[in-house]
Amino acid sequence: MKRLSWTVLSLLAILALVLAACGGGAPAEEAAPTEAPSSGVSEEPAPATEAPGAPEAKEVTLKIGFTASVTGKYEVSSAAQVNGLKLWMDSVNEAGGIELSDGTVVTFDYIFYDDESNKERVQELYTRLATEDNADLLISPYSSGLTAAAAVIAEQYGKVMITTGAASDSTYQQGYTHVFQAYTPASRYLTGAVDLLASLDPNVTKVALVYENSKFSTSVVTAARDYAEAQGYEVVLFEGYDPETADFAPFINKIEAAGPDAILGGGHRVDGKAFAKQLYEKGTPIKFFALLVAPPEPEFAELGDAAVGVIGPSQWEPLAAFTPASAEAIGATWLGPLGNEFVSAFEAAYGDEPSYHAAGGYAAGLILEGAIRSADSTDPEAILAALNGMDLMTFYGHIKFDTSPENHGLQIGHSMVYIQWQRDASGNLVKQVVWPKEGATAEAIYPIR
Amino acid sequence: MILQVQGVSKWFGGLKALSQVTLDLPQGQILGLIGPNGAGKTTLFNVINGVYAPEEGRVIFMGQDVTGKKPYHVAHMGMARTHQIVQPLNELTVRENVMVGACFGRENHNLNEAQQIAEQVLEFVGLGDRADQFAGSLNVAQKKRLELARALASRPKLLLLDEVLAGLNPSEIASMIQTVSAIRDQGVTIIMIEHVMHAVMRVSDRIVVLDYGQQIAEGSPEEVSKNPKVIEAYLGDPKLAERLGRLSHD
Amino acid sequence: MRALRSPGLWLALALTAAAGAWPYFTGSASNREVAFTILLSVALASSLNILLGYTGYVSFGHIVFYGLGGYMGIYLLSERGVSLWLAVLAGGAIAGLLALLLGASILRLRGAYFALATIGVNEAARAFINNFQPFGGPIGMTLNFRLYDHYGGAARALWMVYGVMLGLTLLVILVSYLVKNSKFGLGLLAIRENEDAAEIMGVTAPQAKTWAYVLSAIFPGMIGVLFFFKNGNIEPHDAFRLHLSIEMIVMVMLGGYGTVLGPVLGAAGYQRLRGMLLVSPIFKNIQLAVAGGLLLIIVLFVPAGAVGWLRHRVPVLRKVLE
Amino acid sequence: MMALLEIQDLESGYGEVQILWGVNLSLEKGRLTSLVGGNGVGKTTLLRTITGTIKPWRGSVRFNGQEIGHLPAYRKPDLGVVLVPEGRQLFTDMSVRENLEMGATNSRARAHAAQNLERVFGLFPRLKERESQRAGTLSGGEQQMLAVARGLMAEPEVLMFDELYLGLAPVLVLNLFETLQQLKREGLTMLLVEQNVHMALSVSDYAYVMAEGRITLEGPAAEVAQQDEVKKAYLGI
Amino acid sequence: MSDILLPSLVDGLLLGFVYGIAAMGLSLIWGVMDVINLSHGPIIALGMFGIYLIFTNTGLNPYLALFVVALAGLLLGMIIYGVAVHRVIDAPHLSTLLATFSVNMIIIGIGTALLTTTPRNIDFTLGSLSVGPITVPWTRVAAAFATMLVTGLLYLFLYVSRPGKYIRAVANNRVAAELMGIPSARILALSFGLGTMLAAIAGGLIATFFPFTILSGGSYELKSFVICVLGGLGNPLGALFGGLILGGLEGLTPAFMPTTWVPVLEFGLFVLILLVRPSGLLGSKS
Repeated sequence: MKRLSWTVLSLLAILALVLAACGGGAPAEEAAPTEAPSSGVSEEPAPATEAPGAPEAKEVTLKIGFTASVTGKYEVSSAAQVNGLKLWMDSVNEAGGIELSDGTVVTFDYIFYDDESNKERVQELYTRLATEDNADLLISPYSSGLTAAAAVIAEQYGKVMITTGAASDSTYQQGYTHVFQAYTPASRYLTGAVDLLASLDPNVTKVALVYENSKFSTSVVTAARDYAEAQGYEVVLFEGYDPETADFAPFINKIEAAGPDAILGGGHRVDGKAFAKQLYEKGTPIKFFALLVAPPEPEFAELGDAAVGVIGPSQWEPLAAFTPASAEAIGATWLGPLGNEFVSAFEAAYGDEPSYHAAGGYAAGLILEGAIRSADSTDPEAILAALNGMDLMTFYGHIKFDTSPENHGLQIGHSMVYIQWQRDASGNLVKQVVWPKEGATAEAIYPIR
Repeated sequence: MILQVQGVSKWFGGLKALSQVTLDLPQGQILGLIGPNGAGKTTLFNVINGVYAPEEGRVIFMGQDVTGKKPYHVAHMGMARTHQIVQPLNELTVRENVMVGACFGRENHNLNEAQQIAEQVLEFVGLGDRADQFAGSLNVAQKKRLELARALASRPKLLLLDEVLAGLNPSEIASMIQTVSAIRDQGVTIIMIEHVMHAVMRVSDRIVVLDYGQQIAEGSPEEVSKNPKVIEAYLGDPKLAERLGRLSHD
Repeated sequence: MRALRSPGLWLALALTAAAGAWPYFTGSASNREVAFTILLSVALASSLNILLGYTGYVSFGHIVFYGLGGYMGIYLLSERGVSLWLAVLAGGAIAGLLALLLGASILRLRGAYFALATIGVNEAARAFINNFQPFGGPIGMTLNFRLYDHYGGAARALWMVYGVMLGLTLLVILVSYLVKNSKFGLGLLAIRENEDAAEIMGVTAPQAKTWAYVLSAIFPGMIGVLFFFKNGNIEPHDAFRLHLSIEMIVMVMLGGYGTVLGPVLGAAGYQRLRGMLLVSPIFKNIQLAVAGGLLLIIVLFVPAGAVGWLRHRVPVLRKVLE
Repeated sequence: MMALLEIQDLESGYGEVQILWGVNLSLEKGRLTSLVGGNGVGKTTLLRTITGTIKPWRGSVRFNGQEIGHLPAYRKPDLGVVLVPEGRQLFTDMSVRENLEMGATNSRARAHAAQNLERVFGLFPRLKERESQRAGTLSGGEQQMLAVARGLMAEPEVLMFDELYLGLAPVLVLNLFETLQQLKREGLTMLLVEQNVHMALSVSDYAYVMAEGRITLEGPAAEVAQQDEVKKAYLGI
Repeated sequence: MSDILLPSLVDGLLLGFVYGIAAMGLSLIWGVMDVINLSHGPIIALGMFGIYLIFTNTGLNPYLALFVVALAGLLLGMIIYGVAVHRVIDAPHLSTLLATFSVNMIIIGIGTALLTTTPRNIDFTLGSLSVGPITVPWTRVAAAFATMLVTGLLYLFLYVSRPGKYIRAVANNRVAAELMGIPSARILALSFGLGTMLAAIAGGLIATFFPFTILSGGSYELKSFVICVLGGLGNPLGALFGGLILGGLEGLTPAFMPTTWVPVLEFGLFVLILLVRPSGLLGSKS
């Protein structure tokens, strides 16, 4: 085997040479793509974008590129997000587009690919969108993980990307300048729930933070813990569970042993539902229960009694009532439909009540629209500048971005609303907004058991 | 003595497959190993070349205790074997099969040398024109030759042949016997398990007979073929057969 | 070396190099990304082939090396500030080391037991990394965009990573070829065909298997670093995705296991096919089912894969299709 | 007398390797026939071809005048063609009784399973004692009895034995022999395929000698036993 | 600490029964034909959806719906065997692994297209049983009983009925079974059908207490591997014991370390057992 180790060594040496040689070999410039788009594009290529600012420009179609998770674990949320975006686009185009002061009319078109809910192809597809398909503006995929991969490409080609369905803070701490977040970041997902708890019962001191051991929930809960501790709460349990967990019984036993008054945490849809159901079946004595992601989904109602009293942070709720007046109150610009208009348009188009993912998709479109309107131009630099200076209010809520180099693009305007499942007079399960106080549609049930 | 087997016993579960087998083999001889089916002959081979570790006894090859050593150890020392149920490397060519023997056997050749050896050996066993065929496409007789070629390519000191004649027709048997003699004449010591008696009687210097895992006879071919115990083991007990005969004619 | 004059090697290398050079000619970043995905698959499939195709051991969890290598590399890049080159070598080294440790143990298992054990190893590694705080636990690690500035900015960095990937892929093919046509490789093939017979012929099987395992693990380790460097972040479920592991086997099977060219064609073909299905208006909703159906047909009717089938049917091609 | 099983010009083998080169053999009804020959001459291949484990290449296998060469193995017991295979091939993880039940799976035998069970327990009282014991734990002789008994449970019209006596102690051989005599008296047609020449020839009515995939000698067993060729073929003397 | 040990052990063991029945299906198929069925997970998920669809559309009691699902599982398995497995039953393991994996891809592909990945839940409850510190939903108790019942029936079938004995005979010695007149191809199809039936039942039982998606079967498939290795591949009763061991382990581990370490422990143990005793802690067929 002596010869073999030699072979291995020499291979490593060759490899080192190859690596070194390749280091200097990259083409110096990012040539504009010369290849015509190949087949397989889901939409007919729109006419090429006119050079911005050209005097003869009368009508410009801006192409929005994104990937969607048509298959795989993010399929449902991603589909809702895409539907929301399409609805926005249709409404703008049907209204005749955005008219700029120089008379140019801006309409939109979109192009998207399936990312299969996994990372292997995201960069390939976004590069294709950015270079070959000449997308002018980008929307993120669903989920923080896929978005992180897409952000590298958007930044590299200097394309503006509005992220939606991607709440992690870390993406906005990597020095990007073209990536803007429509969602309230993970770090503020549950802080409102802590405030809600404080307003409901000043005597509660013990909270348990339990979470799915995944990127999103861990970031949310870590921030929530710091916030809760700063508010003087005692965190009696801070523990994760594996993302594949279906059986929470032993975990719940552990929670009971720690004896918290309130539980905050959760993860995604499946585990959240399972957790809530089993916590109820175990009859765990708990006064307050806030759970990530799962509760705002309509199918959470399938849990029946187990859903009653569960609180969930939501990016947006159909009941939320933001109006031009509320925009005026904080000095922001108002844009787009009212909440109920959005809901009825969405129901007319797709037959379902919109989830907050759908609203997020629509909001991403509104953010682009707002930026173009305020830039009064389709020039990418101008749009970028407009986004940096944006202070917008829509049915989805307030939008404003952090522009510091450390957190560029992080959403700082928007905040979560908190819903709670309650029984209405006729005994049906309904979602009520319980926090913040200004938007509340009902008093929170407290304690829940 | 190139090989000494000292009091080797081997059990499979409750079954004693070999019981206190002892034999000494001087260099350059052909030892015939015979016995009815299930007598433990192949098991003895497996113990000698390290496929099985015996529960009792020792195997000493070229002065070294190789009891329980891995098959590749004894292969490197110069022991090669063929199998009763041929084990060709089907998806490799005939030449590559033989090269494996040359590369990893006693002399540890590189590929180029191995290829030359393979050509020679294949010529020697009469498979020269089939070198590029896949081994899986050979017929049984050819596969037997291939096994032999593989073993020879490792330039062994000791060669264990397990029923190389089975399934061959008389003329093939004759030529194989010549081949085996020629190998011995090159100084290779051979143990051959064989059922084709006239052949094994002709080429062997000595014969050991196993029955139920026990050595029931040992000696020159002549001595052994006259040994009543051997005749009984092979043809069945003539007395018993007689008794049966009487019964059947009652 | 006689081996280097074989048309089989040059065919595989030339095909890969030609496909790999395509983005340089067009200058299109989009082509480059497509080609990167294909090269990544070719390199992974060819590495796996050293174990699966030559040695006959079905590693279902081979992706563990890619994931672990990627993690090691990203850790060194983002937390320790080492250069990409060192990170790539370290990724390969840690993967090789794990294979060496595992090789001494799980390679004793045969057939389905080995396959199950590799799944177990991958899942254990994923679960472990999910709890391993230095690697970011469930959050993983994200590379700062400014890191790309060391390599001339993101645009140049991505071209550079592509160049390295191309070089690495060619190297994997070369290694795959050299292994197959070496004495070491002959021993592996003998083990694949019949491990017991091989040992009897003197092949030191435990050692040979372990080295084959190590060799087939080093490259995925390096590739993992490249991929996640390009990707900008790494998370446990992306790094240890069992599905990708099985896709690697599928690619090897499609092209023909145990051949040099097979995994190259199999990987390229598989990725093209998936790419087409993904954007096809008819199939995109059931592309997974269509891919499954095609795989089933291959397994049932062309088990030797495309190259293997050709080699059997047209013996003249054996010299060309290694 | 008529031939119950008639084999004509049968050729077969494995893959591309031909083993049988035109075998002719017939089993007269009610007769105990033996087929002897050294290792690897094709005896087992012949049995496998008859039972349908491998398909004949050319030639015919007729049973009661009906061609059965093409039928799959599991259809043969339905017709009454049953093999007691070499190495017993018992269901080692199942009980003795279950092994016997597995013998009686064909449609004809199933109806009489209870009587047949009593019959084989009568023939082999030893098996009755071990009824619920796992077959794998029986001694070699008991296993061979079980294999024979299992074959009988199928209500065979032709019962074939591959190496029945292999590895058995003389006293057991004697027992089995008596059983064969008994079966012959009951009119069962049997084929005994054996390496053990003396044993086979001493019990059979008629014998075939096989070498290299062909029948080289046939005749009444007593006559065949006298032929020096037979001894020569075995011991080379 | 000690006050949570008992309830956690009970919770774990109850779930262990269901793990056991899922693994039993995998183990049965392995035992009879040496095939590791990689479509096991999706079939478990189909079992979940079977119960869900019947319950939500007809309101039929889930435990009655289980009979329908079991029958459908049996048929599905026989079809899968005929289409995907029979041709490669004697091929190397790689072929059967990939053949069953392609079935996995087909089910997941079509399943995602038709059923989406929205988490579903059966709004069905039997309330909870409380004894001292132990509170367990009746659905779990019922699932444990169902498992014991199914296991009992399975053993009765395998040891008393004729087809069951044929299955054991084919598993034990396929050549001899053919020689005895047992049509082995049909028996293999039946065995595969039974294996998938057990998977479907497991899925149905799980659906009565956990929410699920079409992808949910995957983790039970992985757990089934672990269990089979614990209990010995090819040994159905061993699978039940293996399931109880795993369930117990999952129940007790969180008392001693962070819950997220459970899978590390599980798979670490899995590899360790494979290395030390590939035939499983409880042995398997020889």
